[in-house]
Amino acid sequence: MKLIIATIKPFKLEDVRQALTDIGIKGMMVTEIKGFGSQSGHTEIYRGAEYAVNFVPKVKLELVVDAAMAEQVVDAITSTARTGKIGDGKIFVLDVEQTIRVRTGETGTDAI
Amino acid sequence: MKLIIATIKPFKLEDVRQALTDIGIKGMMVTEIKGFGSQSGHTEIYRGAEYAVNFVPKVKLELVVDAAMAEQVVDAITSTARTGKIGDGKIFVLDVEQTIRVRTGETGTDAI
Amino acid sequence: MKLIIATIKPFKLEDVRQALTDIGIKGMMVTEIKGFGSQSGHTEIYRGAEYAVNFVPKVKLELVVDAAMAEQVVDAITSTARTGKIGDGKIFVLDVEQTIRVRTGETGTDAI
Amino acid sequence: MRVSKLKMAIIGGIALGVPSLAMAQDAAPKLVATDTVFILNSLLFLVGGFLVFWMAAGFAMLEAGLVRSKNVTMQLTKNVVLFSLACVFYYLIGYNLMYPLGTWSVEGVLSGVFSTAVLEAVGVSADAVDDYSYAATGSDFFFQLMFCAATASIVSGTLAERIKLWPFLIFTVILTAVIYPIQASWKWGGGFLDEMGFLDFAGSTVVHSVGGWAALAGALILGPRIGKYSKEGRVIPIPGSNLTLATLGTFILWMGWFGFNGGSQLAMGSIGDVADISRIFSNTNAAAAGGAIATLILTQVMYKKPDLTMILNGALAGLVSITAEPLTPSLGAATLIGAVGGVIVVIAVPMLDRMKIDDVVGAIPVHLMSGIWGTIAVVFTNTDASLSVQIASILIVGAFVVVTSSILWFALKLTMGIRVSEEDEINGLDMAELGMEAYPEFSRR
Amino acid sequence: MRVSKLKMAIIGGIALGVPSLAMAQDAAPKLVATDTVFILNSLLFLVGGFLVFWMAAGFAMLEAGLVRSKNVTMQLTKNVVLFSLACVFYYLIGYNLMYPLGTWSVEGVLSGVFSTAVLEAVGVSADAVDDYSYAATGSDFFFQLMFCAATASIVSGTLAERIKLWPFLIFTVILTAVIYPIQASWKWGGGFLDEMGFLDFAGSTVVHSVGGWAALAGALILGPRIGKYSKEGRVIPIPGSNLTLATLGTFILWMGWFGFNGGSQLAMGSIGDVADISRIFSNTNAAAAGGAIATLILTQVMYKKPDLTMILNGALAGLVSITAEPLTPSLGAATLIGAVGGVIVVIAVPMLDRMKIDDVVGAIPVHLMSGIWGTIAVVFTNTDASLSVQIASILIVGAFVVVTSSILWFALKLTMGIRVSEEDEINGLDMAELGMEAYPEFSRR
Amino acid sequence: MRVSKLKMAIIGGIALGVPSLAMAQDAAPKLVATDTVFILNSLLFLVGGFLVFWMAAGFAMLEAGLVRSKNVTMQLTKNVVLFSLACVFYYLIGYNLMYPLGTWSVEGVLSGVFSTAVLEAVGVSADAVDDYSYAATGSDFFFQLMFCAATASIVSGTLAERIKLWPFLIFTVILTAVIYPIQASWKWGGGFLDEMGFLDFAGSTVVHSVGGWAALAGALILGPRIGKYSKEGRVIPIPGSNLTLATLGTFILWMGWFGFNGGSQLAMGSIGDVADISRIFSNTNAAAAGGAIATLILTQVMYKKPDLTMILNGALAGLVSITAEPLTPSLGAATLIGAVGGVIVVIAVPMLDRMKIDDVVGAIPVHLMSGIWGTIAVVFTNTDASLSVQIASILIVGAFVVVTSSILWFALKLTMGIRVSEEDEINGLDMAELGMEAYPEFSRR
Ligand SMILES: Nc1ncnc2c1ncn2[C@@H]1O[C@H](COP(=O)(O)OP(=O)(O)O)[C@@H](O)[C@H]1O
Ligand SMILES: Nc1ncnc2c1ncn2[C@@H]1O[C@H](COP(=O)(O)OP(=O)(O)O)[C@@H](O)[C@H]1O
Ligand SMILES: Nc1ncnc2c1ncn2[C@@H]1O[C@H](COP(=O)(O)OP(=O)(O)O)[C@@H](O)[C@H]1O
Repeated sequence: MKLIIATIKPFKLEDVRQALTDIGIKGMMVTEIKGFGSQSGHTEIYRGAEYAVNFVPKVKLELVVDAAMAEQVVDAITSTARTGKIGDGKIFVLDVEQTIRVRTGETGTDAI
Repeated sequence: MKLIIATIKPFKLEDVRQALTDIGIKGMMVTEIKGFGSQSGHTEIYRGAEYAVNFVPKVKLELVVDAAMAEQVVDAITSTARTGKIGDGKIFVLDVEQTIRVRTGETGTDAI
Repeated sequence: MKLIIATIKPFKLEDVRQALTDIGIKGMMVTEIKGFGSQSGHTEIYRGAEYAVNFVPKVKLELVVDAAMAEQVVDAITSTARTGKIGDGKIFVLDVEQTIRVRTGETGTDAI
Repeated sequence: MRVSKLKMAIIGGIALGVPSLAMAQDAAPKLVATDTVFILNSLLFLVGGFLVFWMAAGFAMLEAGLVRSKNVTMQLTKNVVLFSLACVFYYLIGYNLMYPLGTWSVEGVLSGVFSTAVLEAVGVSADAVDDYSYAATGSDFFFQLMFCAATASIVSGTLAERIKLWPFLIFTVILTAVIYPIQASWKWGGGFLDEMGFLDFAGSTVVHSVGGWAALAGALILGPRIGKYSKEGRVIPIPGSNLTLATLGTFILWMGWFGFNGGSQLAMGSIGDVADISRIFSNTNAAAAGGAIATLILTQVMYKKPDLTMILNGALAGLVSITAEPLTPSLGAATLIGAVGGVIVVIAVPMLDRMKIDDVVGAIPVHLMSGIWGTIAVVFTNTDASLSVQIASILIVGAFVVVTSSILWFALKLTMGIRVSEEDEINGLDMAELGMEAYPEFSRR
Repeated sequence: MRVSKLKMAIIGGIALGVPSLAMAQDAAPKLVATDTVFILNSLLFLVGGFLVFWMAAGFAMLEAGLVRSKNVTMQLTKNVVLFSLACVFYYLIGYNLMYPLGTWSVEGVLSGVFSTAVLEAVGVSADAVDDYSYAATGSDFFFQLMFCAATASIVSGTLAERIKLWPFLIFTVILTAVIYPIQASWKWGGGFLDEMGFLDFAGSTVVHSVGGWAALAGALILGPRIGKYSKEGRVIPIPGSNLTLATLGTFILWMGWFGFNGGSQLAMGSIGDVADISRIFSNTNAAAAGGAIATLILTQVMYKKPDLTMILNGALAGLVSITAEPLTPSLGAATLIGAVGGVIVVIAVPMLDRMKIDDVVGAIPVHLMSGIWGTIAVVFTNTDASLSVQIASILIVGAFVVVTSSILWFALKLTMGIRVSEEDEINGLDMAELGMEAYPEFSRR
Repeated sequence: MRVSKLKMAIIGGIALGVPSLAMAQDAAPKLVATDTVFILNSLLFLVGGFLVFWMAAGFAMLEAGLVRSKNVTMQLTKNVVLFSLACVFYYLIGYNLMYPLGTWSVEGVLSGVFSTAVLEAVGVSADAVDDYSYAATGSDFFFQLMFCAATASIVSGTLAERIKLWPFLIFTVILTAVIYPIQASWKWGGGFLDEMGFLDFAGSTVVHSVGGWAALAGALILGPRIGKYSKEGRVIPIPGSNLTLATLGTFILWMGWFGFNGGSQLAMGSIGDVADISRIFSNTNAAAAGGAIATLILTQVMYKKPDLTMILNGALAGLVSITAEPLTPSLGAATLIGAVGGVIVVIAVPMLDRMKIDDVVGAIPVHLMSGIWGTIAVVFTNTDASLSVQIASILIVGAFVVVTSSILWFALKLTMGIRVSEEDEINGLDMAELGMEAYPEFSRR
């Protein structure tokens, strides 16, 4: 199984969720984060003092999927989250050793 | 060492923390997240318009433990977080290559 | 590539970000979390009732870097985040299989 | 202490030493001194005025609570600034446009007085006051100004989360300097609507529907917020960020309304006047309660769960409904008139959505539709009112405001543009237009 | 400008032209015209009334701030609706139940007037008013109504976070329509408590303890919130979600209290009355300050750290304590009477917890216990008061309210149930009962 | 209804039955009864007083909104407690220190009356009142007390987020018991500044600059917040946690200011006085609007984006600017005087930062600098004013307050220390000093 971590622009969350549901994804974890990247760094003024806005609001998705689906999930996210503008985000894929469903105790892919 | 990621129902946080402390866990990271899963999808009405509530509040625990303890930790979480009702959550186990304690620079299991 | 997860004291965020930028880090994900560790457990009183404060505000950094840089990143974080006082935080290193930049579809180290 | 008065006076119990009466008894004159009448009338305007001023804070909180947090700073900025602009332009032009005192450039239609407001001299004496039988000019100006500002506040809510700051402010200037005062002069300045016998005690039409019409015109020209209506035309709710603030705003408006309607009695120097003001306070309150309860019940029945945002709208709709005639109805009638306002909200909010008219805070059902209802409802309790005249007046005012504000909105759209870019709207007006978040520390969706 | 008056009047400095005096001198009559007395009395009720109205917003903010965010929408809904229901039912039944004006069905115990409130005619003349020596009926109704609503507001806080919406609303209806008015008639309606010589100026007992008793009965029957007391019986604090709102609510209540106590003088038409109202304003403020400071010091000493939530409760306890007699105490005495209220809070809050009585906002220490203290404290500064009568009255009112509301709570429990399901309580009443979050964008624990 | 009055009175239209006039006509006396004058004057203080009281809530909300959430509970605690302490100590010492009524221990400089405030007896009669030509002592005390408390509120904002609770409270005690009353006696107590002909209608200098000077002294001695200025001396903005609360606070202060300036007319018993109060209300409002608009335009021009926090400061600066003379300016002049206050804010805020004076909420530009400007501006509209006297008075008061409060601050620093530890400051005063978060559920940066 693979853990797919993706940061996207907040307003894309609903579209991405839809796209993932369409390809059969049943669950994920969503976190509000602050992103730092090439999009960062523009300056604003507060009470006359200039400062750099380094962190932009992003949404982080984490979902564990069967290794076989990883590819497809990455594509789904990439295609829906893409605006072509800088700041679209990143996707990371990690290996997962074990998964357990708390309610039933099921493990492995059945637990996803 | 293993990274154990667990999503649980928010009101179970204190019990789970207690259970983990009891088996000797010294630290963890807790994040408020929105969960998407089979529990999701019921509809509500706001100002006369119906909409689906896809995300439910969850709490995510992340803790790194000695490989030998992983099993025990998973059991502790499963048993305390379980309500038997859908939405109880998931546990994921990943492999961790290295751990460092910022304060001392210790590494490996000493740093946990 | 490696995923470096670090929890630090919130007020150190800016310094750490600076230090990482200095060594060429281009991006990261920042999350507000509650930390549980040896720093935890002091008691407070609310309306006459005592309770233990188990969770302290922390900031979690997640950044994916080229394996070759991992060492350097860990050092940069350790040296800037350290106050010597308990609660300075932890750093965890995990292996990352794949990285994709949503905007361009680039993969691997080019996507970092 | 409470009872003693009553008993002594009405069922003649033993007196418990009540100075006021004791003293009042021996040879005190009966009638109110004419100077005192002037003072009491002015006092009514001053107290009524600061209560209506308070409504500006109410609108600000209500709107800040009903927009998403990424647009809160902008909404607050608009509310503070629009009020300030109203103060300046009503002083520069509006006040005399609204009160020609008989000097018309077009009889009964357009004031002939184009000058700034001028108050009485410092320490003015009884024989030097502008109107000895009325009240201090400064108190009247202060009171009337607040009504003008309230009209502008109504507009900002409907157009929230997508309109640019400056075009909105320019619209506010014209609205408060020209549009509002001119139509207000038709009724309250003694113009042709007043001659026709139009009755609008505190402004269901003159104030609320005017704000509502301007907002409607703006909403149509501006279009809905991105993501409010899906391609398939489904309505996608956009929950407000803070219902506590919305509730606070509603309570503030409710409180301010006592000044809004009570002060519109325009006199407190006689027993009849103060008793009337007392009726007005009681009826105004009853109507708000009626509106809230009607909405509570309807949303429970229709949606199985009460909707707080609609209940708040319902209370306000009740207040708007009673504003055209808060004096003549009985407490029961007032409650019912307000309740109908609540019903209007529950029906109109989804209806507007079906028509794809995106009214962020529900100002159109509350101020426009309930304003129309309230103006018509006058005929049920006030025999001086004529249905035809009421309706005619509603239409005349509506036509005037829709036309003038539409022209203005279009002009602004063509010249400087009135809507922020799609990206700015998505990222929120706060960062895009102001570079400042209202809640910088709280994570946002 | 400030000084001139004083100097001229008292140490005879040079006059700096002060119209009022100048004019007042030459042949102005001395006594207040009787019509003016009527107007000023009515004005007192109108101003006092909108200040007490404002307390409804205070309760809403205080409670919204002290509950967890998952229950905020519900708390706001209850506060808006309970006020609205009070308005309607006090009008329908309560007002005349409370003021029989001598017409009793059971002498001194139960009013004989079962009808809705009726106000004076529009533009009523001096000889047609209900009570020429008192004030406009509409102003009295408006003022009294607010007291009835305040009583209901007290209950909602204690029972927060676990009671179902509808049973609570039904209780509110009975409380405001019947329970409150009947017991209030015993004192303020000229009933047997008043005959006995019971003294309760603005309602430490008649209003606050009544709300407190009803809340206590409810809390006992409803039981504590899940997780408030651990199996081992330890008290687990459940911090309020927003102390800024709680503080705002406290300031609002503090402000409203000037109308609550000041208006209860019931007359402003003489020098004696206005001077008394001035004493009342000053004493009311002093008592609140005393309560806050006492709590600050006690929590610092007992817990090493001041507790803001208790300081807020302390200020309110001070206000409740002075409410039974805000007129006769000196400023110093008022401060001390209020301070004792603060002490009561610090002692009673943990005490109730030990008794497993879960009072979410501290309404029982603030309104019930301090209300009792305040009623007793009357004897210290008012020689007309008798300790035995005060205590007897406290017990009589307490017994009546506890019995009637307990019956009502049980009836509701048996019929429709008063408590939400465990799951709903855990997930929060907002989503469960209303399907609407107060802060949808902010992540929650 | 509105028009009828005007028309009838001025262009003689048909009367629509207006009781007040009808009755007033037949043989009603003209002059206000002297008892009525006393009542109206007292009423002005009572209404003005509760409005100024309300400003305490305004300061609390403004400051809570402009500090980081980790320091909000502390800021709220300070605001509630400082107000309470002011109430007690102004009663114990301050009031008589401020109003010696001619009994000086040092002629014109130090009051000779060292005793607590004593109010008139209950139900006092006309011939027993302290000053028949003025108002009830209780109403005067209530009103004056609020000014003293406002002065203390000003200080808390500047020193936020780093000062310890107790030293701050001790400072508040001395400020409200001694420092404020003594210098206030120089002008309003009939002291030497008053004799010199110093004019300060409602306290641009006596209240606002005093709070500002004390805050400035404190800020210099306390030093800036950690992280406010980088080692390289760059200014690092520390955004406030909640701009909605800051805006609410500003609206509350704006509202309270009507009582602050209007009540300072000190008389409402004549046509001249009530007309003056009307001028004051209108001018006060105009100045606030002027300040807000000036700041809006300047921040747009200078920074390309309007800055809401500065606009809020600008409105307040406008209010402070007009406070020294809200009566004599025309509406236009008032607007301009206020606008200059707005300009001061935009210039002074960054200037103070360059000087590394860390003023968290902008109280120094708003209360001190605009207070000085307002005091000087008196000469432009009031011919009785002398520039030299105004400036001299500003300097005398400033010197006195800076010296006394600096000594006090240093004494506190040496004895108990005034600043929290670096760690506590970083973690936030709420957890460190109070162990209580204002928003425990919301995650924090
Ligand atoms: N190396 C990285 N590790 C973790 N997260 C990253 C990394 N680089 C970027 N991100 C995340 O991806 C987001 C978008 O990256 P950014 O560089 O701004 O845009 P783009 O990927 O289009 O160049 C950032 O805000 C950050 O949250
Ligand atoms: N594949 C997944 N990857 C990551 N998180 C998941 C996944 N599936 C479920 N979750 C998390 O677990 C929570 C509970 O899952 P859900 O399906 O609702 O209940 P259950 O596991 O009892 O069927 C979800 O809210 C989500 O946060
Ligand atoms: N085993 C662990 N797994 C995950 N996070 C941990 C673990 N131990 C500690 N942490 C995180 O590191 C933070 C600091 O750890 P703590 O034990 O308090 O200080 P120190 O590392 O200096 O002893 C904790 O608040 C928690 O967020």
